[in-house]
Amino acid sequence: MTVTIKTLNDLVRPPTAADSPMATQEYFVNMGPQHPIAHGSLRLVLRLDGETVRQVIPVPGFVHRGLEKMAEHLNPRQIIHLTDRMDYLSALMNNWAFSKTVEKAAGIATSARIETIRTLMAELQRLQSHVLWWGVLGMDLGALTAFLYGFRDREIIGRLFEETIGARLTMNYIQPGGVMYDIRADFAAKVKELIKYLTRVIGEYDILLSGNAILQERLRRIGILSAERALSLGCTGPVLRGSGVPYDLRKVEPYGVYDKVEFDVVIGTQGDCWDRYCVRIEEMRQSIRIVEQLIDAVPEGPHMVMKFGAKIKIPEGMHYGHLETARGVLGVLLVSDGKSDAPQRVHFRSPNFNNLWAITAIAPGWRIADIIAIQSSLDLVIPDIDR
Amino acid sequence: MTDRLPAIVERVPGGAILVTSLDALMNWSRSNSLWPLAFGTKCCAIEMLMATGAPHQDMSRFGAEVARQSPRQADFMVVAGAIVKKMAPRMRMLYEQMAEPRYVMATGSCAISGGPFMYNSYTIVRGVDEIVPVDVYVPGCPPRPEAFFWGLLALQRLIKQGETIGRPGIRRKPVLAALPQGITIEDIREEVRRVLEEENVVDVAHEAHAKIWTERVKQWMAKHLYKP
Amino acid sequence: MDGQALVQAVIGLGLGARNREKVDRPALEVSPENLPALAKRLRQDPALAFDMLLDHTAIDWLAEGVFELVYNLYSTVHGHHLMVTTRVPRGSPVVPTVSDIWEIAQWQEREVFDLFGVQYDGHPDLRRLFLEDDWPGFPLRKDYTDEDMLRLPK
Amino acid sequence: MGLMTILAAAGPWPVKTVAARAADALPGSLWLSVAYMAIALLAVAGLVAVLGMGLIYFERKVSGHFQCRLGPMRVGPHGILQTVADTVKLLIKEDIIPQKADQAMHLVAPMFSMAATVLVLAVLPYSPVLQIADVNIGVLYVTAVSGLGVIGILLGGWSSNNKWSLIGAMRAAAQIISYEISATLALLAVVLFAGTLSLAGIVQSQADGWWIWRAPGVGLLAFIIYIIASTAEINRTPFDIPEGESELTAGFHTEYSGLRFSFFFLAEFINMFVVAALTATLFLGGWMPFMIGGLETFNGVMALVPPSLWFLLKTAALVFVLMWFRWTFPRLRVDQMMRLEWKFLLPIGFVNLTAAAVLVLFNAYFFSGR
Repeated sequence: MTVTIKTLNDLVRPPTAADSPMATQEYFVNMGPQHPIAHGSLRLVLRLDGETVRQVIPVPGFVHRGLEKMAEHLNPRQIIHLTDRMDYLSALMNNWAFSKTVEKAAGIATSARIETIRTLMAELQRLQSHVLWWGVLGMDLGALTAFLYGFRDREIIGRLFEETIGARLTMNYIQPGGVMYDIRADFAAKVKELIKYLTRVIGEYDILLSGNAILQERLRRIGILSAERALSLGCTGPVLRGSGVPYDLRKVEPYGVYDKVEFDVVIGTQGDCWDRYCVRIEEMRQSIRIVEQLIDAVPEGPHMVMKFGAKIKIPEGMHYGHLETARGVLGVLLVSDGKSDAPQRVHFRSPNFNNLWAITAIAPGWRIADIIAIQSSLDLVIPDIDR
Repeated sequence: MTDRLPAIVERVPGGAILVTSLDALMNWSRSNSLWPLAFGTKCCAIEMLMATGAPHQDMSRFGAEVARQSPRQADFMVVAGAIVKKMAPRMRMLYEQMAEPRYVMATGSCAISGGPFMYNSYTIVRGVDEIVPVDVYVPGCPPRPEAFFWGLLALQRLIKQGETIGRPGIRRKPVLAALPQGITIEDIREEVRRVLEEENVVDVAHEAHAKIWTERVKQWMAKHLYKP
Repeated sequence: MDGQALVQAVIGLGLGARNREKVDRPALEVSPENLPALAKRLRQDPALAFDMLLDHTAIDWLAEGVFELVYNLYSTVHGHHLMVTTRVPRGSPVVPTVSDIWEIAQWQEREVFDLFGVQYDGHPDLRRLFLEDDWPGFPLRKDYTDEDMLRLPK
Repeated sequence: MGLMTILAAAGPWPVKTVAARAADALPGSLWLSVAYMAIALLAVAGLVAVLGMGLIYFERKVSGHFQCRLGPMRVGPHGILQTVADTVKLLIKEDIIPQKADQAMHLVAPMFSMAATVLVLAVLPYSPVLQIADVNIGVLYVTAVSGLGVIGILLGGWSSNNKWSLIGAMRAAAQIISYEISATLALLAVVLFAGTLSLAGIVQSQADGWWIWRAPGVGLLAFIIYIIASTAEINRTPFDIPEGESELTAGFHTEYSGLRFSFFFLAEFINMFVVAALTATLFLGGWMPFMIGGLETFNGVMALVPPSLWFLLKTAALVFVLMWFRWTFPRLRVDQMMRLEWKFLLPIGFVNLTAAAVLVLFNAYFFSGR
């Protein structure tokens, strides 16, 4: 068996001088790592024929910090803060995914109140993340006003987090055995106010962007990802649902209190950018629905079943847990030898990692400008890819 | 010749006044027109570059909303987020592509020191000051948008007192944003000024060539970039 | 199909699969030689229909001198999970690729190659993923040393 | 009943452009002629500076308020000195010429861009007495000169030796040249109505009613086509494809810094003014006041407002509309933009021109009392 190991340079050869000086040549262009579309730092090497994209070679790793190596030296409580810094736009859900795995492994049972608070917060965060995505999509497609509207509303949701949690972005809130702080007395009233506001502004979003002929022209029938291809590429979240596969862990394997609330799994029909756009817009409405059902139904009880700082003993073996973040399935593989505090191996199956590669399947044949639309519709968070 | 002109003018009777007032105009304009280069790699990019431009914070009040994507047109680089070894030469390249006068603001603990990834991470660069000279540090993980404005105002103050056309290419070194608790920059102003004037003045032109990273970038470019 | 039945069904295929203990979900162990055949079967058998490779990674068992490769499968048709593991010696870690069965494996395998140095036979594009092409060593191995890496003081 | 009647009643106006004065003076005194030209030059230079800074400030404020922000606030009261600071900074910023760039071309490209814009300012009729030169082929001159701007963009993109710049420049060339056809067709409709190519003549032909509504339907359609085509010609959203920040980093001026970048930047904003001013001149009656036939008191009040203020108001309103476009619409894709031009605007433009010719033939305007 011989295995050939390549380098990027093997792929990215400059085109050789053609026989005729007038012949057209394919050429390579680097999109990123410092590029507005990089959303962080992703490098897309584009093989172009004029404006048409022939091939996309994503080169991740510009924020690869080695979280998995770091996690091998930390105890489960300390690893929580690393999960914040993967997909920072769904930090709470990342916390939850890890806590869920640890709880399942160590056999920690939580109370109904804790699960309700977690679900509530996760849905608010999903709203925040989608609102931000909507703004960024607007910016990428040239509608800067959408960007600022999106951030205005993100800020309004963020204030609620700040009041409860004390952090704006990297929350470190959901811990094994509970949540860090209890919700405040006026939380319910504020959330209701927020929901009223958000219902109104999502309508505004439709007026400003969704109903715009130019936006629809930019998204409809662009970047079609078939369901088979999406599954084979391991895409999850709105990307997979946009292709018409109703795979949502909140429904398929309910966690938290998702089995007690009513909501619909939103799916698209064609798998184009417009479907992915609509899925996210509709998911915002579904999140509002979930929050509406839960906000008055938070049971009484403690917000933490474990003593804070108590050691967590993870039994020997492999433990796997996953849940649905705003971008797809975040899986946590936790391997412990049963002796040391620190796990033997922690692996995060990040949704963006798999979603990123969809771009290699979608992009060929479209224009440079469509790459922007496609990448925006995939809603990638680069540090989550790189970890 | 143009470099020496201000020094010559200064010796002419009345020339010093001219140079000083030109200095004032220059520093006023530079400090009030800071266009950021959006160099966000991680979480801080959301807070430092996007949320600061958003309606609730609004960095356009300071005239800093003209975020340029091309380093040629930017005035200061906001390093928002962790820099890893793969990114480091690219970042240095971006810095060298910026036109003088250029400033660097390191925001967030990752950019300042490696922050939460300081230990056991095999790729992190512990502080961007290893790569580029940093003017202002804004601590936090991530810092609040208000902290960004603190940094922006600190940078403005630095520019206002720091530069003179009498010595082009020379500019003062960092003001530290993270002072011990209870001490403001006003308290140690004299001290800072003395230190800055005596020892900590950097020759930008010299520094750009002496920096170890310039060499590294050259090597890196030779290895990774094609010569047509 | 519930977990145990699924495991028994796959073992019954006669591809050298055996139960993998100490995993909190249905899990199998298979030898590297049998991996492609089993993977193909898992993907194509309509009763199994594992159409999604959710996750693929490796675990470095330094004491035993092996890398354990983990394939986490899911079927959207039947809604069941299966974890398939295989062990390769640390000295010459070469396994056949499954990237022709699940497209995403191509990049997941590249990640494992990048961080563990496991080589995939038949992989169309085996390159470093996160690190530069000339990075020395494979950082997620337990015996990886890097003079630039700070150890957390006790 | 129009302004010209009022003007005629008030006696002969000294309608004489600077160029005409210079030409008159030339046989007798060369120096007087040169002095006139110098005055014109200074006036244009001043106009460029004031317009550039004013429009950038206006744009930033408008965009701010569109986006629930405030816009510049800190430099001077309400940030009015913000663009002054920006300008001074750009003037003294390092001017980088990339090593592998085509250096000479890199140097001249922004000047081309700027010059093309500034030249148009010379023929605009700001008021009956304020016009530097009334060229008798004014419309032709404007289309010809503003077409030069694309050379600057093309040169800049080409000489930068940067792929993004080149893509941007190529897009710009395709876009500007395509949309120029539609813009010119829309202008031709007005030329047909007015029967003259001189801009001052076109303004005077609207004394009885502005062309936008005086020619039923045709004027309005020509106006809409011209607004769309000229938005594309000056590379503003939704047609900012050559710059396309999120696609091409900064498009054709990616490699430009300092003063030379500010030339491109300034040219873009002055272009906006030029387009708005031309639209106002051709379709909205230029410096003519707004009057309604029969309402003598109302018309009297309107006539009190100085013509140059009328011109400025109309232009400002159109500039605001252009900004409104920019801060509302997403960006088109390059092929969609070309489709819009060649498949929609151009055929409609041709039909519209034909319709205009028919109208002129049968003299079927509104308010065609004279």
